[in-house]
Amino acid sequence: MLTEVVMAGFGGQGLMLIGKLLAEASMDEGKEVCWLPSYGPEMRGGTANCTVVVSDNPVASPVINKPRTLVAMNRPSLEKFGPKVRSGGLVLINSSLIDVNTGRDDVTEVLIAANEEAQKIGNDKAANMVILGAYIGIMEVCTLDSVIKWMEHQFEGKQKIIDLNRKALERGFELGKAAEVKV
Amino acid sequence: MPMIKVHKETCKGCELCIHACPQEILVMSKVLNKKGYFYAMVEDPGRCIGCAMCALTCPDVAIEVGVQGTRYVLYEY
Amino acid sequence: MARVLMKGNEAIGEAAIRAGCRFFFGYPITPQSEVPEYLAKRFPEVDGHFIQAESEVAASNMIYGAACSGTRVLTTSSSPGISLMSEAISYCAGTEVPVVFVNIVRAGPGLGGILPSQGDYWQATRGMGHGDFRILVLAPNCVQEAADLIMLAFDLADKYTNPVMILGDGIIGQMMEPVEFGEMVDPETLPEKPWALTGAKGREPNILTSLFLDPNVLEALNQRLLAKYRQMEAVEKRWETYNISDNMDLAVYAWGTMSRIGKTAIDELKERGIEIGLFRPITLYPYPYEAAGEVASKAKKLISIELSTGQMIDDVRLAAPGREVNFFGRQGGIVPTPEDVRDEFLKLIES
Amino acid sequence: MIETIFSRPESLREVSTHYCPGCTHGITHRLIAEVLDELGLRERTVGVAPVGCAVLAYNYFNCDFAEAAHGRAPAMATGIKRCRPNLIVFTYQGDGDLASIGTAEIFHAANRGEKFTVIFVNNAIYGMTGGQMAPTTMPNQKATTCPFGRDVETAGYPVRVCEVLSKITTPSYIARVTAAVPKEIPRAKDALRKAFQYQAENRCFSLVEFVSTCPTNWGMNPLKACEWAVSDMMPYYPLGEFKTPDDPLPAGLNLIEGDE
Repeated sequence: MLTEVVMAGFGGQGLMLIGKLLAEASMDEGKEVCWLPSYGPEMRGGTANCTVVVSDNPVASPVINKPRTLVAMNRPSLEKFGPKVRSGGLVLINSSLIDVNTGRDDVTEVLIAANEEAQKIGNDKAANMVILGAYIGIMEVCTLDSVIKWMEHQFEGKQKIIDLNRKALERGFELGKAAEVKV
Repeated sequence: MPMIKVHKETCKGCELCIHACPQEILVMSKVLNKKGYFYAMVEDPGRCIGCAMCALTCPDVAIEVGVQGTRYVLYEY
Repeated sequence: MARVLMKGNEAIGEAAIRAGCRFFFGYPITPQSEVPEYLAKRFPEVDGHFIQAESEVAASNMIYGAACSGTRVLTTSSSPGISLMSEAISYCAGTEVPVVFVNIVRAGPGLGGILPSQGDYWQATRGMGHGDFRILVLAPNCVQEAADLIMLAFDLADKYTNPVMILGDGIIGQMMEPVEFGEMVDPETLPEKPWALTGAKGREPNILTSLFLDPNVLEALNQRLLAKYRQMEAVEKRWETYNISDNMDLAVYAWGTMSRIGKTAIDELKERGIEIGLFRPITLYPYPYEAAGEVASKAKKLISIELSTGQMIDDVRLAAPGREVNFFGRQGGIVPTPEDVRDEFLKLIES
Repeated sequence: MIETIFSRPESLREVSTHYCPGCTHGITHRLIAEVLDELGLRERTVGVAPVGCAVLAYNYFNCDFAEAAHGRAPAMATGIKRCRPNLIVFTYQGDGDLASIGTAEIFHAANRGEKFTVIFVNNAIYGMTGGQMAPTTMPNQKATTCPFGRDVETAGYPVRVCEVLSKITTPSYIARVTAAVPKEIPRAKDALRKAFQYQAENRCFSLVEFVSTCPTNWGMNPLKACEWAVSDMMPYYPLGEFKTPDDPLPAGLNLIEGDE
């Protein structure tokens, strides 16, 4: 098993965090993982993205030009990374903020209204958890339980946030399963 | 009686002690030491008051001061 | 201890603590600032001491002083900062005190950029300050190895009373990977350093200096240092090979991050029946020339891939005299993708 | 029975220095050594030598010593003192070392309140390299790199280290003394004693500046040099205590209360 994902959006959407949770949960289940952020001026204000590689074997290159999967949380991210996804790959689009698609017919696109779903649960800020849940639901890189465990670890002592994020992850997971996509 | 001793081989002949001595009892030698300097000598030991000003100003710790009985202290050191 | 997911920079900080280091003097610079940030937070838990210096010049001289006092001490920086530290590195080498420096290299020259680079290879292995000296240079290619090499670096620094440098790049510093740390070393249990400045109680004063005005005394120091470097060359060479076989189409030479990009390209071409082996020096000084040369003898063609305009290639040429050594690299902070590297390999093999 | 009331202190080695005849470095060395003896600190003292005339100071003191890079003695001392807080650490620096190349290091060591002692020897010239202009060279004073005298239009005015450092908020002990005037020598020793005492009590950073002479590079005999220091330097570099750790902090500081 080898999965690469680029998680991209604007700064503050929590992309780095969900990438880290994916890596931690997968590590916990015995996988080899690597998380690489974009860093530097890019971090300030503009877009933020990270690449996560999950594999059964030691991760060779941490630099991924053509990821198998993409999580795009805003339009500039989709435009930047959409064309790079490998043929046959998956693109997860936050349809709350993005009203276009990749325009490609060789990748599978799944639309998740992450912000709206998060608002329904109680807070727009949990949109990142919704889309992470959906990603796990589709890709089955690791179990939802592991992700929840590491999310709880991340927000230790902040019960309100934990509760909100758990709901968001579970809702996203449902949506991912319901999409019935095989990649 | 106070007494000062100049280590002539340690002396570099700077003459600072000569000017520091309130009793003006130090003079320079007429011969060189092994380093090639004229060195300070006590000309009139009987007039030493043991104030140690010569030793205080000596950059080379070439002067030792000993006292037996009375001495005069010019500055608390 | 279980594996934890950590940034390379943080793992470097934690590994230093495990190695018994309780003092860090440093100055922020991208992309290594997580090291001082991590230690500033973590040190109070282990009775450690962090100081943000006024400059890299000061930081490195604080390290120099700390090393003279006989304690394990660390500083980290990135290229422009390391240039400023080169003053103290030379003094540490001349005074023969153990220090560990980390350079998370960024692209240069000058202020350059903040993205990953391997452009400080020459500086680290050839020109890390004025005077006639060498420092041990260790180059990790993953977070686990960065942690392991930090622990090793402290031991080597003490063993040779010499500066040791960990040479990484922005990716090694910023990337998160699982890491498992070695046993915690209690600084109290480290061997005594009788030469250290601890107060001359009941012994003759210790004097630590790199000033030797008598040319004969200085030459004797140079010769003693040389003997030390020969000893390092004899026993401290470390390297890794990957997919080596007797009749390879190509042998790839790479260090640090580039070796991993090379591996992915090698794996891909292996599926197409093309045999490529990889040689990765872990010690950049002393460079494992013999092992590198042996790999060269099994390959039709040779290439060095680097995040520079070609620096390690000089050592590959020394390892394989008479052989043509090809080169592929990107600069300015651009990291070639495995596809770029693969295409370069193919082009070379087919030419 | 003759009682020796003045002889070589234990903290000073039985060797002849390389300093020129009449150079006040020798007096300064001796005063430090006497203070270390009197306070019983020799066996836990580490000195840090500068680059400059005092580069070989470690050959003269009978205690552990390190040799710093030019201007970096305060950084090196920071490293030593922070690693071994029980040591008594002092740096010995000249005007080029401290007030030119090492300005950042001394300023920030003082500002951090490093608990070590700095001996600053100001003789208004670069002695070891042969009489070039120092940051403390007097206006119109000739030196080999200002052969027509220091031009304040292009070289600025001499740096007054005590005045500058005493403006730092962090509590410290800052004093200027001289060994060029016999009756001032006891006062110089008092200042050194205080400086080391404050350090031993772990109270504050301390710096004692010595207005010193350089007969060789000033081109004067030692006595004349002492007179010149008095007539030409001291009006601009007045002696005295500039700051003590007991001075009140400036108004307007909102100190955050600790939660002890």
